Amino acid sequence: MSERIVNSCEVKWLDVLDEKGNIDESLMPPLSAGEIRKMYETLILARTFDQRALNLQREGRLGTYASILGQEASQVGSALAFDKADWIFPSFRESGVLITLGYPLPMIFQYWSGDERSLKAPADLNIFPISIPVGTHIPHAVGAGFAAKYKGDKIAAAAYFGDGGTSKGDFHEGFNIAGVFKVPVVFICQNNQWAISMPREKQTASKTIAQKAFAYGFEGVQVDGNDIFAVYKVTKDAVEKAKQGKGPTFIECFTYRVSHHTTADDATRYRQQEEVEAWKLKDPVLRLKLFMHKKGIWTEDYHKGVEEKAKAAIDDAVKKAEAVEPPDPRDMISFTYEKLTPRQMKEIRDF
Amino acid sequence: MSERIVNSCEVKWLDVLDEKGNIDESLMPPLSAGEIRKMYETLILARTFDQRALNLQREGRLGTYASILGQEASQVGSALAFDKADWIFPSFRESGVLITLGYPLPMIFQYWSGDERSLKAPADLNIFPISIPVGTHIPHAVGAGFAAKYKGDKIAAAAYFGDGGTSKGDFHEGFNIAGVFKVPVVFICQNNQWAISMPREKQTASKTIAQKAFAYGFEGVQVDGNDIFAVYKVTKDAVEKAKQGKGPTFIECFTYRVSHHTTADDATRYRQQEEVEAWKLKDPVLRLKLFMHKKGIWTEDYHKGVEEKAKAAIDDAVKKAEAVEPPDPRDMISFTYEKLTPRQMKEIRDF
Amino acid sequence: MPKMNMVQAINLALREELQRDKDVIILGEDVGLDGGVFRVTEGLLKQFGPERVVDTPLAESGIVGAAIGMAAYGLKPVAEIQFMGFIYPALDQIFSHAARIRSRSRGRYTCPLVVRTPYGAGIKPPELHSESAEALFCHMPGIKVVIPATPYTAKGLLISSIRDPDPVVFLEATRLYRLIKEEVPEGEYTLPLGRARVVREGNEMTVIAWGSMLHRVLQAVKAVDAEVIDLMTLRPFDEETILRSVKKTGRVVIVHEAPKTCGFGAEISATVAEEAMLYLKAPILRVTGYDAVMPLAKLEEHFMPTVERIQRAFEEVMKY
Amino acid sequence: MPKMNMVQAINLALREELQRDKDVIILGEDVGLDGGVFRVTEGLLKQFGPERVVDTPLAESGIVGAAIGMAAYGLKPVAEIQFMGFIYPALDQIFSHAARIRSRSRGRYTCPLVVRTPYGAGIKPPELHSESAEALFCHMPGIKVVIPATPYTAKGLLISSIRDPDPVVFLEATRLYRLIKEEVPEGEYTLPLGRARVVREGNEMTVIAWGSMLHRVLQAVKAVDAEVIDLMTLRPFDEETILRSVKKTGRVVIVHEAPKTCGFGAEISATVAEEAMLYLKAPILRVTGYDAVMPLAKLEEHFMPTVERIQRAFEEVMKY
Ligand SMILES: Cc1ncc(C[n+]2csc(CCOP(=O)(O)OP(=O)(O)O)c2C)c(N)n1
Ligand SMILES: Cc1ncc(C[n+]2csc(CCOP(=O)(O)OP(=O)(O)O)c2C)c(N)n1
Ligand SMILES: [Mg+2]
Ligand SMILES: [Mg+2]
Repeated sequence: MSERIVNSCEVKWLDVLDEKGNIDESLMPPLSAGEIRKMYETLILARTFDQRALNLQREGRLGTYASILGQEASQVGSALAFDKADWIFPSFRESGVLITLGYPLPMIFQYWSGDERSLKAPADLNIFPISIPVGTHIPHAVGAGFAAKYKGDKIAAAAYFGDGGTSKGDFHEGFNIAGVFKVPVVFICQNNQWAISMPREKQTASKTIAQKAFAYGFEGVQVDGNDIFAVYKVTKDAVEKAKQGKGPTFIECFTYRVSHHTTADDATRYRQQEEVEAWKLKDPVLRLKLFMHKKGIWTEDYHKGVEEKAKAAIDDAVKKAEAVEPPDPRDMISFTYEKLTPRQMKEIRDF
Repeated sequence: MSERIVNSCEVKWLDVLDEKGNIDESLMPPLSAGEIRKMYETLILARTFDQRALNLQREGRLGTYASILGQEASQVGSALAFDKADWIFPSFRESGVLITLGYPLPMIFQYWSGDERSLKAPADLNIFPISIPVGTHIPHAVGAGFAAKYKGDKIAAAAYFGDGGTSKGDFHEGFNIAGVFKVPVVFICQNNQWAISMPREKQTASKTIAQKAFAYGFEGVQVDGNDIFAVYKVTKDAVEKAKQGKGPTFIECFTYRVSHHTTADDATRYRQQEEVEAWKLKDPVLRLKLFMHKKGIWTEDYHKGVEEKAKAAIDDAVKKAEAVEPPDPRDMISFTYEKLTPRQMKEIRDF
Repeated sequence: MPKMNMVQAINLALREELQRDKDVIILGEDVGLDGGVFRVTEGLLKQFGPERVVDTPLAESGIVGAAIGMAAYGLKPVAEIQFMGFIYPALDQIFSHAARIRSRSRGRYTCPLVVRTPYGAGIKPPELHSESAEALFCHMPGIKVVIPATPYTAKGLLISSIRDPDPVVFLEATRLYRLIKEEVPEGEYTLPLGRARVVREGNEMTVIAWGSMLHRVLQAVKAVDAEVIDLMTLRPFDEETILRSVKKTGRVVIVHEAPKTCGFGAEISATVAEEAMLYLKAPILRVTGYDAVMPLAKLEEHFMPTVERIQRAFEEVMKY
Repeated sequence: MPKMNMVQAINLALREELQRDKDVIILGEDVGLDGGVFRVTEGLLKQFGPERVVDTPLAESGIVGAAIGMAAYGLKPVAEIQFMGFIYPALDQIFSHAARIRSRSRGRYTCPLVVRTPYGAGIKPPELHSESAEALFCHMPGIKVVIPATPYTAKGLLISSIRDPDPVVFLEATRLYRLIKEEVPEGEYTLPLGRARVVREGNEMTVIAWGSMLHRVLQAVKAVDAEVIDLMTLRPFDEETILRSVKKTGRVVIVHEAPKTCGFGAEISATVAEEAMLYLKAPILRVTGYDAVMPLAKLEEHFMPTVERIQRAFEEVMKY
């Protein structure tokens, strides 16, 4: 007869790089100067993309767009931890992930202009089409990881989703199945503190999001999402762990959605500008820059070069995206099944 | 920059009464001899009901039935903690709960013979019709608790479900909403170690089921489900807490399904008889009997009287259930909406 | 009388019902401070407070499931699902529970719940924001389905839906939200569920539509002597009004945005083929979306029935 | 040739496909050690091991969702949902994803998934164990729907479904599982999806059914000169065979167990009313379940179309 503790759990937080650009050497992942530059350049490319997308949308040259401003380190840092062979299941706010993985830039613009053809990932990338229904792609990543394990492929699957996505039933069912079968999967939550107008504290009463992993018998870790080194480190570890057959990991990137939810949203209706300003000080790009500056691998010239290259790449991508022929209306029918149904054969004659 | 613990959780286990009938006085809830007798009598009634239902099914006088054998203390002990005003959302394996709450015995038999009229709870009981789809009634209890809070009614809502039910998306969505709004609800999981042929360890990789509450920011506690005092105590506390506006509690009753899943199941296909035998030694009724014997409130005569009363009540219930007129076929149509639709008005003329 | 668009009319209906009946509460994603992504619930939080206008976590099954519990307890919840494509996760709650609570409990518990959701194409949004899946709900006994086509009817039908003792799926065409303005009275009026509206009288054919397609039909009929029916309630639907008209005209064209196969047009056609066959002069035609997934922005307009496609059907039935 | 019931025929199909193709795997609740609650997967775990016959947690959306990921990765999962009433929580995965992966990715990813589930009334089980909700799936582009009525066709259709590159919902009438035995060849044979079967030739009316209702129809037609069509695949359905028959007989009766409104009978009727109106001699009649929730055991038999109700429809159409 007793009242006793039968299990306990601790939620770990990791940051490596602070807002002034200082790092904790003992926690720093091994990265060459070249790799660090690559990080910086990808961050700048992602940010340049984002700015351009917002501009194009304003000019009516793009449909609704979901900005990644403020989340670049979470996205780039985590995506850099994957190989080409890994399977990635993104949500809609993952332009930075796609860019890092080498998704053709024009296709990302094409996507936001409402063209399904952009979701046909190039053959050498195992990137699943963006999931619009929040959180529902989590089981897909679990299934793909399961299949990879079954086939003996040494790859990891990954699902990206937001803090809002953690409230969905499919989050739960997918996580639970992943835990039971020790599936090689990495779950990456971009906790950007908001789900449209819903602040993180009202999305769930748990203190951290990372701790939700405890319910499924695997590890959850909270990481400073504006610290690209920390994000890279935990993701890299999780990917290795998956590939070693040690099962899933849940990573909560603690970051912030600096912009509106999408271009169709007006965040001033529901949140205070001070909060946004405070987070701007934690800017992930600035932070890496300060670090590199201290290390002597950041100069104005270097930066200018990076920016110009990014701008040129984006200019080129926009040009290519806008030069794409409009889709054939028959496409909307002809990809429903491998073969047209008799009824569809009649319908398609309308075009 | 740091790697640090930002949150932690401990999962508590409680038992009060051991297999030999000894109690830990310091943990014992305050219960009069009369109350303890009531517990014993209700356990016997529940067990008598269960045996009779199994017999009737074997004789073809009842449809498929889900036995509660072994789970009586979990059910009776928890149900005794509620008032008539509380709202109870049972699953299909809760005959012991229904009996404890005073659901008319003939109606419980009627239910298992396939008659919807039995799900119309008497006006003085706030018992929702049994939910057949596993786990999906959890959000209903949350909504009812929410409504009660909104109306200022000082009641608790409760959902009963099994270990299998914890894998469902609705478990997650319901729990999360309950946590966010601090709904006065008590979640009671009958962890009977099996979901048909699926053992608890394969249902989820979490060490305990109780710990899942941590994901929603409220308390989860694991209790010896074969210990009626412990079950009663934690439920009573949870009900009080709910009524004081302190939000939800999750209770995992650690117990065992001694019988087959239902009368349509053959558990020997998938589990070892030794496991069942080991659990039979933990019998919840025996345990209370030993305790009462030590306290001098159990005698053979007393027991005989209790059994006879139970048998008489069940005999009477069976007689009443079997005397009920068959339902009117029009019933299946006429309760679809408050008023028949024009189409239904035609359809109902078939009878 | 003030002129209002559909957003305003629905907002007014919600406001008036919140005011009239303390048991009415609103819940959903972003319905509070944000006023809903279409601003349909704008200002309600401020007026009625967070106990009655409830921002929920992102969990459609949980939203509808909790609303079912609220309704059983005695409230009249109006749940918003942000777009119809996100009602699919709530189908289990709607089909397995909302639809059945009354019959399961033989009337002891009921489910006076309204699930409001924007449906249909027309605003070039991302995937699953343009679904027109009304037929799914029409197949499920225990559910009512209402689709208004105008601000005036939207208000009257929504008030009736809120007061209805059974669960109603209330579909609002995103395309119509701000498209038309008409006079909408302040203060209470209701339109009965289950009744259609003859919008235009005519003799040579009966054209049946609902929601946003009604307006395409009204454009298309200008040159023909067609009777146009705005169905408004799809379940239970107004067979009487349809059959009366068909018996007069002998020709039927049904127009909907949803894919053809097993769309609600099939039910109307089958009902006519069962009940008024002898009056028919021509095949019953359906002009519908294609049997395909609703495309993204660039192809959106190609999916929906166009005025031309509708007129081709008119020509076709007039050949007989 | 061995005589088999439907359980055995389906088991054999699964066994042969598991043997033939390492990419085929089975998953679901209790499909392993227990062999499924109807024993359809009996013995497969023993023969193929727990990597290929996977007992899952109790999570229908997760099962189908994971199966979609497996299918995209290159496996051919056959997921079992224990009863059709428990497929509702998986509708979101089926509608939002399985149906759309191919079109969403413009063919880069596909979803060669089979979701098997027992459907329909006849075994007096608890609530939601007797659903006949096939029409829901028939409305969703991207999904195929197959319902066998005999052991022989069940095997051939299931093999085709497993090999089909698109997602198939495969419905097995619980009522038929052990009702009929017939000769079922061991070894490979397939029946093409999308083709109906004329089970009985006749001239005065066309009677269309599928699954368990086919057998009621065959009882009911004994005294009439009816052509009976076993539809087998509901989406895409065999319009050609139906229209050919209707053009010959001029009378149509459709029989299904699901509630009438928006059942698949509506689609068949509407198709006939659209394509063969001029051949019709009589109203198109549907004999169906009622517009009501499927009742429990005591009323179960009253819900389904009876032989008498079907025969009444025959008499009715023969009045014309
Ligand atoms: C199932 C579902 N419900 C609702 C929506 C509408 N919606 C789009 S994004 C969003 C909020 C998502 O929040 P979060 O998961 O935190 O991601 P974030 O937008 O912050 O990246 C909502 C409610 C949706 N896309 N899917
Ligand atoms: C949503 C759903 N899926 C499947 C079933 C079929 N089924 C009935 S009981 C059961 C196992 C339930 O296990 P658990 O939740 O542990 O409850 P127990 O039977 O042990 O009391 C299953 C799979 C169901 N009723 N509902
Ligand atoms: Mg977010
Ligand atoms: Mg269990």
